[in-house]
Amino acid sequence: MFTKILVANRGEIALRVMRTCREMGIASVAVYSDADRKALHTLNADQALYLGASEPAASYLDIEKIIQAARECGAQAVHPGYGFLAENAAFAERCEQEGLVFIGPPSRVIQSLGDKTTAREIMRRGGVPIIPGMIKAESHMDILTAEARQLGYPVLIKAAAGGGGKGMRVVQSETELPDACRQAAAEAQAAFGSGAIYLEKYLKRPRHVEFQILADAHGNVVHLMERECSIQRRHQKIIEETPSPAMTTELRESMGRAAVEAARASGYINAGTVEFLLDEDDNYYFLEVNTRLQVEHPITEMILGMDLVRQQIRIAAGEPLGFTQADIVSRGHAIECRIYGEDPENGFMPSPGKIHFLKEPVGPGIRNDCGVYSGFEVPVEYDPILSKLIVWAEDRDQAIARMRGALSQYIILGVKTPIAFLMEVLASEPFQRGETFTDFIATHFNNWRQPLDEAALAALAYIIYEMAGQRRKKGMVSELAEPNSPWLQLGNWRL
Amino acid sequence: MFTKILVANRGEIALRVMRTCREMGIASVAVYSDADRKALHTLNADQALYLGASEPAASYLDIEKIIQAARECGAQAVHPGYGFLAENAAFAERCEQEGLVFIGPPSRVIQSLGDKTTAREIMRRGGVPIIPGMIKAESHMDILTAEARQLGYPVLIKAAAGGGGKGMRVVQSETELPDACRQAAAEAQAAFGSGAIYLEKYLKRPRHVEFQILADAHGNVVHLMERECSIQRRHQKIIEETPSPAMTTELRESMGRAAVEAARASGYINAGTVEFLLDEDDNYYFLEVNTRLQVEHPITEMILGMDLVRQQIRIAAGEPLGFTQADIVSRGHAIECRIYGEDPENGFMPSPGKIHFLKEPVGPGIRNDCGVYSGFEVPVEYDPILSKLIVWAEDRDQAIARMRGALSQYIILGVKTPIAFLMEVLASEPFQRGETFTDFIATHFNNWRQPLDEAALAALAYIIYEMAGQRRKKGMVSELAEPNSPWLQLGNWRL
Amino acid sequence: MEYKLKIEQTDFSVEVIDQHDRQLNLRLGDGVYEVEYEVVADHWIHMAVNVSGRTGLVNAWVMDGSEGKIIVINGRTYTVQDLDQLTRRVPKGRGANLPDQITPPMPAVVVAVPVAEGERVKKGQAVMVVSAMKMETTLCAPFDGVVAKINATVNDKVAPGQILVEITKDTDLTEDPAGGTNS
Amino acid sequence: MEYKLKIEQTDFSVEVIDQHDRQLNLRLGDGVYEVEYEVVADHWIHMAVNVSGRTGLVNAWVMDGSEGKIIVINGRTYTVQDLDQLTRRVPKGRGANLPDQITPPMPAVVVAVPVAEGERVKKGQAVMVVSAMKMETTLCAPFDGVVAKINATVNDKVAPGQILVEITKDTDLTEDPAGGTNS
Repeated sequence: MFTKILVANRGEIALRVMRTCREMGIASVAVYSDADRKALHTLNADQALYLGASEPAASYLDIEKIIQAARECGAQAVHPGYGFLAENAAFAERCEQEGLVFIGPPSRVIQSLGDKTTAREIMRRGGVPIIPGMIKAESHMDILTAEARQLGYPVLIKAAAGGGGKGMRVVQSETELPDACRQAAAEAQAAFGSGAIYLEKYLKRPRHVEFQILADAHGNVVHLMERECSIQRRHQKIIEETPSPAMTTELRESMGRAAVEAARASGYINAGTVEFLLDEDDNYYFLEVNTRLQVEHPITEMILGMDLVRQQIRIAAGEPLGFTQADIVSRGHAIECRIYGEDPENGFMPSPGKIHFLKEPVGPGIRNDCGVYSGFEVPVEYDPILSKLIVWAEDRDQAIARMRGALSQYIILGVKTPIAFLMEVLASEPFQRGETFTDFIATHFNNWRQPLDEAALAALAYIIYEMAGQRRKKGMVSELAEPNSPWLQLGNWRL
Repeated sequence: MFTKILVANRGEIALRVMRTCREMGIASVAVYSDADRKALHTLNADQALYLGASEPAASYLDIEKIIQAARECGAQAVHPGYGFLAENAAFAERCEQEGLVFIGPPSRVIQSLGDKTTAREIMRRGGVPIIPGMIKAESHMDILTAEARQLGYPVLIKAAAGGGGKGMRVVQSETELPDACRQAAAEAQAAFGSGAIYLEKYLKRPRHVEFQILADAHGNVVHLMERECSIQRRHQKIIEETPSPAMTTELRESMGRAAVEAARASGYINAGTVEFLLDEDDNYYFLEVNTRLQVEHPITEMILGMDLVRQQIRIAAGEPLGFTQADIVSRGHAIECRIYGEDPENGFMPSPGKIHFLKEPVGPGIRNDCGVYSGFEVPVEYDPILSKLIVWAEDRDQAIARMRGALSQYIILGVKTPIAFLMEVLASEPFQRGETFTDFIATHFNNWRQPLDEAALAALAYIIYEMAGQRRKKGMVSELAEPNSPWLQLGNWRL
Repeated sequence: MEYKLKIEQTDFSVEVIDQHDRQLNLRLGDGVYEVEYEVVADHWIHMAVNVSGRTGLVNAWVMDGSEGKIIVINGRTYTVQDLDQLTRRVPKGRGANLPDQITPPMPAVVVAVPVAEGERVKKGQAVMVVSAMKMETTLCAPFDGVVAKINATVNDKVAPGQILVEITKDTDLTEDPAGGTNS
Repeated sequence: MEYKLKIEQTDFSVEVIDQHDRQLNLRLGDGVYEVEYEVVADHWIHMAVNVSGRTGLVNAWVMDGSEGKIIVINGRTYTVQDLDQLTRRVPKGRGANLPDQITPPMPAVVVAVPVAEGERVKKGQAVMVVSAMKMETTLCAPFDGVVAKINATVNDKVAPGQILVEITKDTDLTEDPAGGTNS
């Protein structure tokens, strides 16, 4: 087993990987940029190596700097986390050349699956159902226009090198197409270093259902059940859960088999995720394979009681899985809410800044994978994810109740977050009925505004804090007297 | 189902109960004393009722005040937590008289099992093996002396109304007996309002192994596996785990059957715990039944994925269990460390005071049932328990590694805690080998002192904080410069 | 004593009827609020609120922000401003609300400047592209005109209120109240 | 500049060789420590320590206590005192260390006073029983003598350093260095 692993990432996922390393007795090495000098992953590592300036290209996306750092500290393996270089075949290849173990699939697999059009071709040949659309990237506007006409609007623009919704656009009509393509290509260029895009038929009201797979170097492949990730904003997931409310034992078997097929067809090794779109008639279509640890991997860990990072490291070290599909037994229900630094009342616009106060939710079945702390300055250069709030409970209703409680006790002062928004989504009828489709937010929470029915309480708090503040300054904080009356519950306070 | 429950307790257990109430949509009512005006259970309740002065007799032990409070707020049920009135038959009876549902067994069961001598008699008749000793309480010194001689030293003094090690004393020789009896009786009087004591043969090197049981009002009884609680100081548990390192499938079946027998023999209803002593030849002896939720109940919740408080409430509401012994399947390993406000270098002497800074450990599989916060004044009047740190992992070794990591990131400034002590216990060979007997601490950690091999680091920190402090005052906190060298791991730093 | 508070777009005028140690009586709208409070810890206050017979317990977390106090209650975050103090302060980050100024909607980094000084631009034409947390926003010309000055270049960190591009408006055109930014 | 620090019973004399922004060179014993540090947040500092070629990262949590600074590193808590400051301060809670004074070992509540003023007591005889967090501690007479004064009564809150019972020692006896409390 490795004795030292370099974590080529930042934020909550870097910390997540380091935790497992520590529990396995493996030293973990952090890399950091100027903006992350006081980031948690820098402060909590066994060793920390400086990469360079804050912009990703000069630090977390600089392959040679990271290779250099790994050589310098004598790490035997590199964990890429998600985002940044996690799905960069060139990086994986450089690691292979340097004799560093890349904790993920072989570079050739990343290469072939990373190019979404090649991936679609592999799946088509492997007999996995795919969505109608182009099978190669295209940059000429006239060709794209023709393809779009042929598919029929609405069409979906996707980045060939894409992932995480970056470079994605839904286009309703031909007039929007040129602008959308330009923006998508630019976004893809910025995010992945490649502006290649292609078009797909846009399916209405599908669910996003993905299967976690594990494949070792000895030909053993299993799936770890599904995750439903239909609740998205700007094509980015914000709520994920498992099991999927739409899943049946038969469907799970069929999709799980397809996922394992996809893994075998591509010669997959290590942990990966096969994403599908599931329509209302239980037809499913291959979307893409994410050749890395998913942001939402914790909900799978919660229902299976399994540490996926530990499995990744074991597989990368050449160990066999040691269990079969029959050993995979799930328990209860898990939900994840992504806590982004963004403003849900303003198009989920990013909200970087200093976190003046942070109080994390705690309690049985509550897990918060958090990358920030009171006093931390959230950088403008990186992903807006502050933490991932995950709950487990015995069934879906209890999990929803637990998540609502956890969100309501999660205090973040200094940056905007979608906490209030998420609470309302979880409280909504359609969500509770499990009617979670990818158009959920557009349909039910378009232009959401936070209700002001409790705003009067904020006015009271303002005045009290103002007065108490003055009192504190005067050093007159009075000793405690007795309350004169019992206090009754404010559960559903209305003015 | 109930719509409002009064929680007749304080601290972490009151919060624990309120969490489940909230998730079940039940309003929870806190009661509090002067010392607890700013306690978490008071601040987080849906409703809070003032009881009286800080001394327990005037607040949390005042039956009539609590009955009055329950009437006032219109609660249908009362949850007693552990300690205080949890095992007080008179309180349970008053609730019954008032038509309040007492969330626990019927008063007559508490009565008969609460008196340890009666309980021993019930078990003897029920065919459950018991420890040699007196079957009734005694106050005359000469009779006690005679009994002790007959049993042969060492003997164990126990409070008839006892629990939690209060009023317990090991006596090695006749000369110590009178003083020990006086102190034990006084302690018992203070803790339970009854100074009745009796003597038992003191077994050498036993394990403390207890079985959680659930019994509904419809005659269904199951056990929820064992908990090993052998690591004790002053006869109080500080580390508990499940499964027990000493357990075999056969032994579990046999002891589990005995536990269910004990429950049936006493007409038990609701959640309870049957405590046994287990000797090195796998002989087990009935110790006592705790007719309440145990402090260490979370480790059972972790391996079974079950909310015991929810089960208590369901049973109290008359619902049937809805599952059988065959449905009880455990997963992985769980450990609990009790974080007391006490000084492990000084006979675990209590250490009340103000908590100036608190940083709770977080991460996958980590749960901290905490009753304090930064700025809270830990009262001198009550139990020294600050929080219960619980971890779950796939096996015992991983659970130990996870607990050590969690302890090392648990920061409490202001009161003394056994965190460093617990870290060394978990790191010790005997513990890792599972050689956990009730004499563990006396044998391996007698008069423990914290090692000073890293003290130089504290000296450095002192000077830096001093300088930075001055700098801060001068408002000169400098902007960040670049570090000039990679930093290497300090894992096992030695001077 | 009277407070004129603003929460989102709603005004609240609150009159302090009387106050003694840890207790406060206030009139808000047509309701009278009796409040008992504790300052629990930094940023954290606890209130027992009684209004027209209905009462309840409230935990509130508060911090002083640049635009007023940020207050979190029951999972919701409010920015509460004191109108009296507000008028006395030069508003920060207000620029974004003025339609004819080109300023980023959030702290961001400049990723592209598609125009040059002296260049003639049409209304709605992209004049600068900024990025925050990997989300791109295109700032457009609010009206036809000539680029008078460009105050930021690629990789600059920019903040709301900061004017990135100055455009001399064609006098013959009437001002367009809408837009200014789109993403 | 030199610091004389005391941790538990061990003395550490530390010489500050030189310091510049966020860097510090110190001599401690026969080791020279090069330290780079960050003040991360309240109570929290992060150190990169280099001594004789071996280096490492350390997180330390610090608070100013009544008897020096309380410092937590790697799960261990240290009370670090500056001997120079110490001499200048009237020690608090020191009473417990003096064998011939009757004072509680921790903040506690008096639960019993088994003796009366003017009463003659034997060495080791219980003169007061206090309780903290449900643990009883019996304070005993450190020597034979007569109870001169009792300064606390049942239910009083008492703290270390506070003399609860004053006993006039029998002159013919030599002082006993041990004990003072047992539990």
